Amino acid sequence: MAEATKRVTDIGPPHYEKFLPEIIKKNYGTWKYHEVLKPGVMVHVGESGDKLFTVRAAGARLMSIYRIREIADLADKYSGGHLRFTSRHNIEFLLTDSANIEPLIAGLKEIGHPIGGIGNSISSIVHTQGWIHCHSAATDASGVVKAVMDEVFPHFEKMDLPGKLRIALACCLNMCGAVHCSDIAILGVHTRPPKTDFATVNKVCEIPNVVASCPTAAIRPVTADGNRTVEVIEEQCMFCANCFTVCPAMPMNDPDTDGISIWVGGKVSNARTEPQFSKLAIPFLPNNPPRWPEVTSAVSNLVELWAANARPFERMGEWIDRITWPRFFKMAGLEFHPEHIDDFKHAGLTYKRSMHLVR
Amino acid sequence: MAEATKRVTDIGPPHYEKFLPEIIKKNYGTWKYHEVLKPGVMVHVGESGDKLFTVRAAGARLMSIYRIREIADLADKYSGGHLRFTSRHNIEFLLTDSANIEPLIAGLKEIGHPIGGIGNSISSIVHTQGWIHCHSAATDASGVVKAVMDEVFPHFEKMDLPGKLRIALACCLNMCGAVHCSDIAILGVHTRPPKTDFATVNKVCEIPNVVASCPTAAIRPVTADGNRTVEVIEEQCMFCANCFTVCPAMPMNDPDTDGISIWVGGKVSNARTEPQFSKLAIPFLPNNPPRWPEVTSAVSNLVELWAANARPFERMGEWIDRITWPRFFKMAGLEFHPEHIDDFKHAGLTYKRSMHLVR
Amino acid sequence: MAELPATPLLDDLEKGPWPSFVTEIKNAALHKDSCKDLLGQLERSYREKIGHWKHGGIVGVLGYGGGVIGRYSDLPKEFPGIAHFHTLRINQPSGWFYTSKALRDICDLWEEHGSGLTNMHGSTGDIILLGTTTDELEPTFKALTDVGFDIGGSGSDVRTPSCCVGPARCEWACYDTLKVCYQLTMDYQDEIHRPMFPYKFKFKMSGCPNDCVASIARSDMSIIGTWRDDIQQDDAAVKEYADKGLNIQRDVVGNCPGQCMEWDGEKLTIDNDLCRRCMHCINAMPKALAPGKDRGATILLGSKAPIVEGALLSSVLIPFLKIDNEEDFKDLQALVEEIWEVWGEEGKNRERVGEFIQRVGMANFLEAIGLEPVAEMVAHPRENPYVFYNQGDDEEEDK
Amino acid sequence: MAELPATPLLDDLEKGPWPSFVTEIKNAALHKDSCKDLLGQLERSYREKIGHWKHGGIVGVLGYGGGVIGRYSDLPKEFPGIAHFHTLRINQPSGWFYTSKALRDICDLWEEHGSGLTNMHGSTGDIILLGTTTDELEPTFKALTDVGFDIGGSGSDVRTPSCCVGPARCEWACYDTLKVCYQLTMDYQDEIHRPMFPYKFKFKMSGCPNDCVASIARSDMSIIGTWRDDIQQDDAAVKEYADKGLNIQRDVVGNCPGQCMEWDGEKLTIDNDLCRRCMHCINAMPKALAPGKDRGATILLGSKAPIVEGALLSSVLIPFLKIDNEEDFKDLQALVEEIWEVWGEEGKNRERVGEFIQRVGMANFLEAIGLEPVAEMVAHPRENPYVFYNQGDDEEEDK
Ligand code: SRM
Ligand code: SRM
Ligand code: SRM
Ligand code: SRM
Ligand code: SF4
Ligand code: SF4
Ligand code: SF4
Ligand code: SF4
Ligand code: SF4
Ligand code: SF4
Ligand code: SF4
Ligand code: SF4
Repeated sequence: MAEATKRVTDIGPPHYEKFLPEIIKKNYGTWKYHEVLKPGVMVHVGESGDKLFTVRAAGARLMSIYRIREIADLADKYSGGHLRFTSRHNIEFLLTDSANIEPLIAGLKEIGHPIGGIGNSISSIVHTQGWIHCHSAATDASGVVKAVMDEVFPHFEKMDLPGKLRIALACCLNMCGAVHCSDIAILGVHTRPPKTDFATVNKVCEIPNVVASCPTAAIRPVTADGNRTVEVIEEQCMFCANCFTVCPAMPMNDPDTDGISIWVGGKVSNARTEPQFSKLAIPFLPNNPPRWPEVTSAVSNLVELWAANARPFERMGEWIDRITWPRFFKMAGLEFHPEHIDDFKHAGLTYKRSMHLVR
Repeated sequence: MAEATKRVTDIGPPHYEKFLPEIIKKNYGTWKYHEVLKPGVMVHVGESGDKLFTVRAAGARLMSIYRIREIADLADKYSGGHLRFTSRHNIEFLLTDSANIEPLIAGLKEIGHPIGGIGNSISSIVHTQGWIHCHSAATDASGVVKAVMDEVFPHFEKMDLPGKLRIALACCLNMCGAVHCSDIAILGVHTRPPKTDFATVNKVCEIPNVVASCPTAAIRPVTADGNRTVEVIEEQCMFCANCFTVCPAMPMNDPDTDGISIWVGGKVSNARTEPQFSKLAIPFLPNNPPRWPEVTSAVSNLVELWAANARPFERMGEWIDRITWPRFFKMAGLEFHPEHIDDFKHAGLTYKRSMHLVR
Repeated sequence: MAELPATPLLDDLEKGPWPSFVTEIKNAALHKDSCKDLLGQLERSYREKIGHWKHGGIVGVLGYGGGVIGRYSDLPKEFPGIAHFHTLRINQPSGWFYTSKALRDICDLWEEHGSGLTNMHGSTGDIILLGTTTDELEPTFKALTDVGFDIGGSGSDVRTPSCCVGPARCEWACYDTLKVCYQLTMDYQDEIHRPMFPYKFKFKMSGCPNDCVASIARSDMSIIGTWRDDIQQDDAAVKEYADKGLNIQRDVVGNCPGQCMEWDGEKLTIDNDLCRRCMHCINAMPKALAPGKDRGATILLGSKAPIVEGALLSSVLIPFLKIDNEEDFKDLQALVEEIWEVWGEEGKNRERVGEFIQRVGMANFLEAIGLEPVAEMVAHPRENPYVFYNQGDDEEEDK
Repeated sequence: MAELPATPLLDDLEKGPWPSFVTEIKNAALHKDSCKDLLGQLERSYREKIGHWKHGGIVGVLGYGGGVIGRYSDLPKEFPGIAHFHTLRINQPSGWFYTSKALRDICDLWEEHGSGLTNMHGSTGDIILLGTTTDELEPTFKALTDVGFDIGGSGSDVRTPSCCVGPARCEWACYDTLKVCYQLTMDYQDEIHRPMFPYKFKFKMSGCPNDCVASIARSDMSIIGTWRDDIQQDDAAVKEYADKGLNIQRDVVGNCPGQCMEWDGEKLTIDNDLCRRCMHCINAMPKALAPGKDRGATILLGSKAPIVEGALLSSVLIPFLKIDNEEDFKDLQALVEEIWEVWGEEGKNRERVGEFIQRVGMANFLEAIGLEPVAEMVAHPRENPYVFYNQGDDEEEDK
């Protein structure tokens, strides 16, 4: 008994093999090809001839244990208890018996989890904590995601797009959703400098760290009322909130001037073109909970514009690169502002250094 | 008479119209198309139906007035005295009578000026002063150019290349030949820090200017033997000679360690692809006058490799971009050195940020 | 248990086809006071358009330096249930494979010790147990290890590695992503649990250049599968795709970045010497084409989000590495540890390894870790002539 | 006149098919002592692998601040003929057009006043009169103006503008390069002759995007012709090219950066909305295709060689400008002068306008010169989220 209470540490995660269904163990590394059978359903065929059916359901990501148990029930019923989650937080049931596909889909529907996201569709939005859990958030995460997914939902359920479309959201410039390489990125932004609590800085933060945290050297140490504190040169601040990350006395959040920027044309895969960062499309849209109508309509317009104009396989950024950015701005009805022109380190390389212009 | 000696200034160059042949005045701005008739000869046809024949002869660039007079004689004889020079320093005779073409060519041959350089060929090498006239030169200009052109000469006379090939030479990093966007660039380089004349710096130069001139902040003001002078932090010096440009007391020239680097893949035109900078192929080749055999053979190898492998219209850089740089290094038998990896301001953007690798 | 707070704004988000996180919180709120307060505070955030969390504090479990994110409401009086509302990051299994049993184990312990809310998963890949009090951290940890799970990374440590489904279900996996992910995770337990680096260090493994875990954008070390022999090609199957209407010329050949394919209407010819292994043609015709048989991985280094010095993508460090056996794996680890040593010693506080390389320069970094430069490491050689010629190397250069 | 010095190394460069500069110097040396000494010093440079010129001094003609490059041998005792050996830069006529008479005028005066050596031309475009003494500068200048020529730029002034052959002989010229070159040269005589800027400022004019004077790489202001209506197309002539063996699909359509062409074996279709005006298809089929009729120029700014802050290419400032009449020309000049004012005031010593823009940022520069930003100015919008939101502009941004 005494032994049993010994503190166990550093055991790491369970070995994945424990969770693999038999068919995967058998065909591990020897899958031959796959086919998408219909939206949300695909089959992988092994060299052995074995067939593994995958049904992909929308993940809510933020899920209660009660929901997870319902999902576990469905897995027990239709996939021998075997399931996995995807890198975009969807749920995949791993079936060996194709007869179980339709009943599983019905079961999922019942608990409110539509299937889709496979092939040329919109998958779940990779996102972050927002007002649910993070002190840094310039906008909510889950709420914006829910609103946008409701809006573009037909493209999750159907495979009616030229290629894959990946949306991601981060609620501040820390970019926990790593939105920087997404077809469409939704990014929470502050647009005002920190409201420094001059009296506290010295008490709760290391002043040299605070000064060093600023990418544009906008923070300088000063002495005010005999206190060592810091001052922000406001013209030099671009609202990244990195000072706030290292020092609570530099809060950034503001109900009126926080909002959302929209970025487009990034990608991660190496298919056809190299991975790319997303680029600024819309510098600022206001926070309008609960449905962020400006954001949902902006995203939806971008999706439809791309869907209507891109060639097969062409991701958002590939399409824009072909038609050129000025034309994209025109077609999307977006205005070009000084904010669109880069002014960070490598800005000079983004100036148009050729005559390749469309009319 | 008194009037006549009044000093005339700011008259600018003569008006170009004075020098245009009648056929050009008549067809000015209304040329319809052109055709290359054979190497070094082309015809421009006006909407009027008029035909203007151009014979392009190799320019020596460095020419004596005695040579220029011979050329003027040929122009008088065959082109009504009308000729021009090109942006790459070749000589173009402007003929209206096609019967004069062959006699002109014969006359040019007689005085040692071959014709060519039109179409898919190698044209003259844009270059600079070298040891003929400049204090800065890390190599000669005219001599290297002569040696290289003798070597690649068949490609000047024939049009047997996939596309145009532009070679340029600059004898130091000031790059007066603006070699930075050439298919093949030959660049004189110093590879050792300035040999500061500590005692003189203060007398012949403004120390703050000298310190400011260094792109890598390798120069700092010091006091030695009571003199204000400067010191070079040698590990920080990349031998650009900008300090020497502003201060004669910082000489760079060195017979043993000066030499030549070879750069490839730049272009200026917007045809197909955007203008591009040339990239480092060979960091260092020695100065071996009078024929610079290492340089001529390096250039010639690069030309032949490209000629044998590029597709029609493909410039050197376009070809390399297609086959990728690692493969180019392999095919050209070039070694990859740390020097090839950029380490200036935007170096990070040159790292390979994708999986697009050939084997 | 009292009734749920009025949440008119949030209620709107229960409508629509997409699964609703509000419904989830409400479900949990039926059992948990903390979730009721979370609902209340969130509704207030929606009304006021501002978050209500304080800057995180340092909390954790005994002996670990990471894996728990401390979080406190800035309205503790109003919402006492979330006065403390810390998150635990639980190391997921490789490839996010579970059994219903494993999920239930986690649900059960979280029902007992926390809010009952989770993220499946966090964007680094962990199971996120969302919200508990400081007191419950140790008991949660105990319950976790009892069912065979452990805490993941946070802070300046190795973050929980993650990998694509790989050979478990994908025909294109060029190495065993699940195994490499598991092995690194197990071998670096100490580095995961006890922050000792200048900043965080993330690993992500993708089985092929499609990069389904976005490793090239989101991990300090990206391990991405590739091959070096010829693409496996089944001509009959190619023809079948054509017959079924795939426009091979325009949509496959025309999109090939190597410009190395030819299609004459009958036969597809690939110049494999110029193939860039981009995956496009294979993606387009999975039954007809497949990666070659001589498979391995490319190791890339340095990606990250923008803070502080700007976002980076990983760049090539080792163009091709076999990771088939123990020995290969040791090579990989030796490399990793060499990198950690150099970065650990010379990296500045809060400087990711990618930023470190940007600062010191790739050539210097390579020298420090003892790796020879190869042309594959750069998109193109330098354009500027500011070359630091090595003054000792004359003879070599002159050759 | 004594015999020529022994030049065994240089003699080798009289062999071979390419015109020999050594022969040229020798020819001149038959008449000019300075050239004999030049030969001698150059042979010595070839032997010693080092130049023998001293750092330039400031010499010039009365009232001008530029146009003469002072040069002194570092072996004046040995080579007294080139103890002084200054260069004059003579402003060439637009498009480098001459008559034999004009060339002879220059030859004659240079025979009288200088070494008899020239560069036809210097790489900025001037006629280079290579080598004379300080005493001869004024007389040379007098003789020059007598035959209608003038000195060009050097130092921190407007450098001698140059232009492609343009409408004089090229069917693709989209504006009158010779005229614009001439007019700017004449209007800015003061700026050419009297350095008053932070550093040099170069103009180059090309009639179309082929950019035959390399203006995008070599001039602070690059004026490059283009058009905005449809490419002029003669279908019969296209067919002829195809019949004669041009592979239109692979070599024309396949190389179109706009991917906006289609060729069905009979008819070429161009989607002119997506045409990037790169010139390739026109270059490939000059009899069949031509730039449209609504022609003008793009104004680009900032190119230069690497010293000091790294080489730059010019970037787009005005996507499309008509330069047909006096009024258009005044617009262009107003722009130029606005730029000079801002750069002149805020540019640092030895900072080219391109470097200045790199330093202050394009958006700030545009604001300073009073130009609205347009999407054509960038290759792509920013990637990094470090946006200096304009704090006064909320309403506008919210729209
Ligand atoms: C399940 C999952 C891996 C995992 O371990 O979880 C996965 C699985 C597959 N991916 Fe993926 N990808 C998964 C995330 C990704 C990501 C990462 C991301 O989205 O953050 C990418 C990079 C996206 C990007 O470039 O921004 C990704 C880029 C691809 C591509 C390249 C698409 C392209 O044209 O750029 C393919 C090939 C294709 O679809 O033809 C692909 C193909 C596939 C295949 C067909 C591979 C196979 O043979 O099994 C799998 C099903 C395809 C499908 O969903 O249409 N997978 N795939 C991920 C599912 C996420 C989801 O729920 O939607
Ligand atoms: C005479 C000259 C202009 C002048 O005012 O002096 C000129 C004249 C013509 N150029 Fe050029 N180009 C001239 C320098 C250039 C330069 C500048 C340079 O080399 O420094 C370039 C940019 C080179 C680069 O990109 O690095 C240039 C890029 C072109 C191109 C684009 C080639 C390409 O594929 O990239 C064309 C189109 C073509 O050749 O098909 C072109 C086409 C032409 C045409 C056909 C235009 C015409 O219709 O008359 C002329 C004769 C072509 C020929 O030489 O094959 N011209 N041309 C210059 C001759 C230089 C010489 O002696 O060789
Ligand atoms: C929970 C999670 C978001 C989510 O909802 O999924 C998250 C949440 C936080 N991240 Fe993150 N990051 C999360 C994945 C990421 C990712 C994505 C990834 O790993 O693929 C990134 C971008 C990739 C990268 O690493 O660059 C990311 C880049 C950051 C940064 C940016 C600085 C950096 O360069 O590392 C910060 C700021 C910092 O470290 O000071 C940050 C900081 C934070 C903190 C700890 C806030 C802070 O400043 O202290 C957030 C705690 C929120 C909370 O209260 O729970 N988080 N963070 C993700 C971790 C879950 C998990 O373990 O699975
Ligand atoms: C004569 C000429 C080279 C030639 O043989 O053709 C030349 C010769 C010199 N250049 Fe140049 N440059 C010449 C065209 C160029 C060009 C090409 C161009 O204009 O298209 C460039 C690159 C483009 C550019 O402007 O960036 C060029 C970039 C430089 C630089 C680089 C610094 C800069 O960014 O401007 C310097 C150094 C300096 O200015 O301090 C320089 C300095 C010099 C000096 C004055 C040397 C010095 O440091 O004082 C050279 C005098 C040599 C001599 O003794 O005669 N020269 N110089 C060219 C002028 C002839 C003419 O007027 O036609
Ligand atoms: S993106 Fe910012 S606000 Fe959102 S979870 Fe990450 S650190 Fe918090
Ligand atoms: S928000 Fe960013 S830019 Fe502004 S002061 Fe803080 S660290 Fe500096
Ligand atoms: S490139 Fe250098 S050495 Fe050559 S002429 Fe120009 S300044 Fe002189
Ligand atoms: S040569 Fe260049 S890098 Fe070296 S000290 Fe002089 S200015 Fe600085
Ligand atoms: S990264 Fe490649 S191997 Fe892994 S799941 Fe995606 S397609 Fe399959
Ligand atoms: S993998 Fe990519 S580069 Fe290779 S042949 Fe296929 S499409 Fe071309
Ligand atoms: S730049 Fe254009 S217009 Fe000028 S000569 Fe060249 S091809 Fe003709
Ligand atoms: S000019 Fe260039 S972009 Fe336009 S159609 Fe022709 S090839 Fe295409």
